[in-house]
Amino acid sequence: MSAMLLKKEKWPEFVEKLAGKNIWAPQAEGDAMRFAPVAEGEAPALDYNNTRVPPKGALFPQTETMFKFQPEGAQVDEPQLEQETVVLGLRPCDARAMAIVEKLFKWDIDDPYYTRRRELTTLVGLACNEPGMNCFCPSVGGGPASTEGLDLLMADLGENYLLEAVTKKGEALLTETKDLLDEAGVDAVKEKEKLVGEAEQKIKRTVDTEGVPEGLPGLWEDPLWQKVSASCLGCGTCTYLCPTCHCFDIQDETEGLAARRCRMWDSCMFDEYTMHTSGHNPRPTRRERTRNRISHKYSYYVDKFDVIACVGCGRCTNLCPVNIDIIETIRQVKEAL
Amino acid sequence: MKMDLEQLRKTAAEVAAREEVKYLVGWKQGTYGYRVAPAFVEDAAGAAELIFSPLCTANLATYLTLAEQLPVPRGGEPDDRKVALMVKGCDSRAVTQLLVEKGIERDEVVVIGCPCPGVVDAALLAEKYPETEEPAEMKWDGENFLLIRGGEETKIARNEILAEKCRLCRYPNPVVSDIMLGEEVETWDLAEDEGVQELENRDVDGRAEYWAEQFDKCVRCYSCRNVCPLCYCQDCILDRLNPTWVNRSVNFSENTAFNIARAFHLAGRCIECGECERVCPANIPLGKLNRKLAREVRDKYDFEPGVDPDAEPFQASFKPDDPEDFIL
Amino acid sequence: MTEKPKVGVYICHCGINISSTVDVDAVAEFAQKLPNVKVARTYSYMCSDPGQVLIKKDIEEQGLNRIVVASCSPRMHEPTFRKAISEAGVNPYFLEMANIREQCSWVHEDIEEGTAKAEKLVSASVAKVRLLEALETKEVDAEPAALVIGAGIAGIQSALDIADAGFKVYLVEKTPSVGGRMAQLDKTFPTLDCSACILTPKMVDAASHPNIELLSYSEVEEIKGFVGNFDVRVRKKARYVDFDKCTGCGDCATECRVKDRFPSEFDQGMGKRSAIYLPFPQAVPAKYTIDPENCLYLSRGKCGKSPKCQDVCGAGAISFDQEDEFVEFKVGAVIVATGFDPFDASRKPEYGYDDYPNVITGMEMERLVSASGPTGGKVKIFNGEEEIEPKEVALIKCVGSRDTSVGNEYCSRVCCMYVAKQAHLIRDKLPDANIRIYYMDVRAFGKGFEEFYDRVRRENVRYIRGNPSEIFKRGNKLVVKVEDTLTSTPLEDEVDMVVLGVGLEPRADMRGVMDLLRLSQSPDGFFLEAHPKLRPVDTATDGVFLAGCAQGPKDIPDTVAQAKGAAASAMIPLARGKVTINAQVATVNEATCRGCSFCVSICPYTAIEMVTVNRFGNEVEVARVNEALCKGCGSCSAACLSDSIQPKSFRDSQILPQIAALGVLK
Amino acid sequence: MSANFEPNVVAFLCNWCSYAGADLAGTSRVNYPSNIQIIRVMCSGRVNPLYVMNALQQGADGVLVSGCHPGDCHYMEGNFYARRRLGMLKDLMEFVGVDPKRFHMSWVSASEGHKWKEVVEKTVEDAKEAGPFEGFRRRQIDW
Repeated sequence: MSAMLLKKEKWPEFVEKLAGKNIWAPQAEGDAMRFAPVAEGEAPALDYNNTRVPPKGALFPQTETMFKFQPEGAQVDEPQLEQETVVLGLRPCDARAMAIVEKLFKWDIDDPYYTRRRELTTLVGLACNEPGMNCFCPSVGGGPASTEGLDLLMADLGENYLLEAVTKKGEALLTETKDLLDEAGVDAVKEKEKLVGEAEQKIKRTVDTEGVPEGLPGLWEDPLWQKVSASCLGCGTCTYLCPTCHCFDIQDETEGLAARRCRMWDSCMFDEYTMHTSGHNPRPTRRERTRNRISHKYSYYVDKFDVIACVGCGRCTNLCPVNIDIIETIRQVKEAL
Repeated sequence: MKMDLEQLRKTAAEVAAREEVKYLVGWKQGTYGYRVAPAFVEDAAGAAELIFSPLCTANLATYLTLAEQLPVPRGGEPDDRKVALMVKGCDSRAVTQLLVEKGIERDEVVVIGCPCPGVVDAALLAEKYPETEEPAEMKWDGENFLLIRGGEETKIARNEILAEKCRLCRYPNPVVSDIMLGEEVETWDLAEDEGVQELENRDVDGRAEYWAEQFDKCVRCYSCRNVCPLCYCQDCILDRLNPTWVNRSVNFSENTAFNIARAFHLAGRCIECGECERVCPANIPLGKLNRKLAREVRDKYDFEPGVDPDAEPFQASFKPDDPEDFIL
Repeated sequence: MTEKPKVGVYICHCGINISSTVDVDAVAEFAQKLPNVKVARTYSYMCSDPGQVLIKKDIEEQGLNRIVVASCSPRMHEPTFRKAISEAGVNPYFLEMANIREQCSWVHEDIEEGTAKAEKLVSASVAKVRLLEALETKEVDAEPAALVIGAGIAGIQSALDIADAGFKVYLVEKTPSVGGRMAQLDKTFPTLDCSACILTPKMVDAASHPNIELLSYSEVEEIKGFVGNFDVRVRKKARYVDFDKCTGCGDCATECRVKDRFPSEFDQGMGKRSAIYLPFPQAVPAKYTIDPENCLYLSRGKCGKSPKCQDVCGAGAISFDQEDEFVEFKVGAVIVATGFDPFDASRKPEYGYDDYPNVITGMEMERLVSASGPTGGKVKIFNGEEEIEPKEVALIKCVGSRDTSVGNEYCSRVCCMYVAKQAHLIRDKLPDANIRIYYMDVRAFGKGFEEFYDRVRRENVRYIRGNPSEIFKRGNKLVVKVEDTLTSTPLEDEVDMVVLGVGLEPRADMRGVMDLLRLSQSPDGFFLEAHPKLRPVDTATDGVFLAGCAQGPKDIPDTVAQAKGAAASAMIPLARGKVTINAQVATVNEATCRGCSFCVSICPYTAIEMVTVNRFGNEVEVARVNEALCKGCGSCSAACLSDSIQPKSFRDSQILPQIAALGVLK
Repeated sequence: MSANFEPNVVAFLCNWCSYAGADLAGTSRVNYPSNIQIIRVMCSGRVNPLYVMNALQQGADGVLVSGCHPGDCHYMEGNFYARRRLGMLKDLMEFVGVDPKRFHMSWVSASEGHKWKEVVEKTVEDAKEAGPFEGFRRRQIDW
């Protein structure tokens, strides 16, 4: 793994070098940061904590056109994905989430949309020096400088960014931009490790997941679900903003006589998520839905892919309008075990 | 204003213990930082955790209609016990409006009124006094708010962090209640609705540009709808596929349609509790839409929702002399 | 039920009415490609028999189950095509019409534009027709009785015809007596029958007919319900005279302390009456009425030592503590025969009606020449010094008619002839007088009218073509300032007396009836008929009909003819005993209804009520529609936040695709 | 805006007054712009205000709702409800930046064929001035 240094003042040039590619980076919209395509000639600022909306849309768009069609024997048109994309500045937790989600999209059959996008995308992460108040990535197998899921990791060393390639794609990106880069010495890497260590120290909140994946199914009828879900509004904030939530719905939409089939994010917290045509809903209340959300992340996914589908980014807890706190919920689960 | 917590908890304990009461919904300290969480109190003991503070922004009236109505097992009886609810002035208007719309019946609810000197805008507070994981307390202290955390007290001028809805509040005292806690507060001088006025002063393209940016951010999580005490259709038309009013796909067109439809459905119904804007993860200033309509309803139609339980619903009534200067 | 839609599209040439502006073949070709369209054809006259056969044949042979007809307005031929397709076994409500004539070919000139628009309209109709639902027509019993509002000649005639056919009639008259305007007239043109002589027997018949319940001095307060089932509430105003005891002797009026003090309505204020009065000698019913505003006892609480009428009434009929009474009944049909108001001549101040006593209106002239009138039929005027027989008489036509300055663009239809008639009557009484008629046109279009006009002219009545600009006083004389437009001569004719041939206007109090029955006005202000040619006695409200001058100015024979027509129409539901109720009613999805009852507040027909239903063991309130009362307006639906109440055939799920079809073909 | 731009206007007309008025315009052979497409509803009160939004979303450049004059509603009050609801919608649409020229409401009676023509001309002219509606028009399928 090669490590390079990029002087901060060269950051705009670095971004410029990538011209021709679709660049995704955090964009400020008031205090609501989100990942979005960067306009040409703009260098994204990287001094942010984390975006409200995770970057998962770069690989798994909120709405994706699968194909277009016209009724009654007209043509069907499948969009071809060709555009190379670089996602800049995603946090290690979000990158880890992509690695976790990829397990599903590449499970028994490859999901062509996700796979193709991942092929075309280079993920450039940014290590966290200042974790947020509800961050708990170390508790769930991550860390402020985790490289899992990334092609390249950047770290903010004050004057410089340290760039470490994780994959060949990352290497390629370094090659592409080598004119702007300097070889990084051992000191730089040590400096990064020091910062990461400090960052880990700053993470105050923790979750103890021991026994949780095995224990959760046994809590099916536990009163804790009623308690946790009583105040739930049934909105999609926690799931839409969760980097590992990947549920989607497929619908046909019409525009006059033309139509398209598209898939779009769905949320298991919505009542119609499990609604049957008959009107029967096997998850009739927020209690079952909340139970499912937690169980899916902390038990079912572990069962299937051997990893907790929560990366400890803290978004659901930060943004839940009624303070449903996943850290607290897991604590209650532990207690009930 | 002095909030007597003891009195609050004592009253709540008494109400929650009543046989006719299923549970009482109030506020409790949240799990971290400035958070306050809704509390569902089923017995007297549970009342000990209740609070009422400048951080109690949430309008709990939404829980009157949020609970799913489950099938009653054969031979069983539906649980028709009352729900007790703690309300601020604005929240109480939601209760009144629900009475108008028959969303609830008066005898299904026990309303505990909490006269409210105004709550804080937690986001603004966090911006000026960064939030930490440590749970913080807050109190009213005359013209100030008192922030208490880590044993330290910080005085913050009221106007610095007062929520926008409170700056414009005309009903700090509950308009409906069974039990009133504490003394009525005096109403205060109203601020101008600068957010709305600033937009009104733009030309139509300027407004289009502004809202395009806002609606583009919408992730369609439906938290604005779900938190709204007056959005309580079991089957929202914006979820429906036949007919499709709004496609489920997330893009500027559908997001705009969604937001227009949501705001319009609240025309003459919105009681300006500001919850939609507070919960929006994309920080869309939804309150401006609602307040604009609420003001038009007030100014042009001389109507105010949620103040008179016997009022005719705005959209289901008319006056022969309603304005028609826009009609050709 | 969920058979796949197979749509047939039929595009009408309407001779060249459509095809001259719309390329109908191009539209057919276009329609053929629309989703679910199986057949698209054109034909010269789709509404003709062969046109209908064409559709029916396709239905049978091609298994069509939805039909779009692109032709004229659905207001014209929707029933025709509904009938046609139902004869071929397709539910009549599986029809959608694209209006490519009234709203396309007739209003656009460019064939490209016309064709493009016709295509859009067809496309929208196809989009909708695929989503329509089969509806069933239902029937409910009709009450075999009718309400007639107004007992002038129109109301009396309608009532008599319906009653003679064996149905109960409630005849409601606002004033104390039946008879209306016709009773005030002296002779009738052109035959010169005595108005009273021909009317009075009918008045008596109406009052004594076993099937007619006459409610005089009464007003309709409320009408609810729908054709076949109207619930009526009538206020019987207090006469302060016991109806059953009063013998009509008239002693009370003679003894009244304020005897002959008040202008008689019947005599157009030219005669006087007492506070207790019979409107006119032949009044029916012949029962006295106390005018509470002028009666000393009723207005001031005191009339001498005791009211004289009470003292003299041998029958003991005076009853000062009488109160208004209400009667309620049910009818199947309603006839509105509320008549007209004569034009108020004060609105033409240049004619000096308010200033000069010898300027009178035609209605006043009727009373003046009537043998039963205030002067016993003598035409006399007071010239400031003495009562004389006028030597110079002027009659002016079109006062308040055909005159945009007073807002009346229409011709009142009767003035030409009544002015001629009055000239004749004046000639009769004043053989030596100079009689001039100022006119714009003479419209003598009716049976015997032209002949009568000729006769009057031969009686030395001068017709001067000109519209007088002013009437003013010069000495004892009135001067009519006018230009004779045939000779272009300005004239200042000095006369003794001027008769203003006032026109007919909608009644000032018609708003009340409009609101009761949800009727509209036509531009002239009279009640609007359902169709000016084909449904002249019907209104837009089913089961409500128009007779007489309420619908527009007309003479007595026309009034009687229309009254008989209205009676015949009103009797249809009565005779059938059943009425078909609108199938396109609102319906509630009880599963999604949230019970807010907005719809209940909105419905003007009280057709929606809240009911408690059991939803999986929970009792919930939902809205429910009474289909017999619902008119299908859909106002409820637009306010339903959960879209749970929807008018059939106009559901959101049917309209939104129409919008889409119109938008996309931009 | 291009002078040649021909707007697409969708109109919702009540069956009894405005639709009949438009029919009368036809019977009287009154000529007016062909850009207007009529959707017939029974009463202006039927017009869900969200139709206006939907029409713009689905490709209209202008929308018109027309009903009976106040007091003339065939269903007595439908147009009063329409007036209130659509008045509110108009305020909202303007506030979110939809050009007020894109939405009109009118009273046209069954006898006002000429007024109908004027209303159409005004509506089309205004929509023309406002230009093609790009705002939140639905356009995810571009073919």
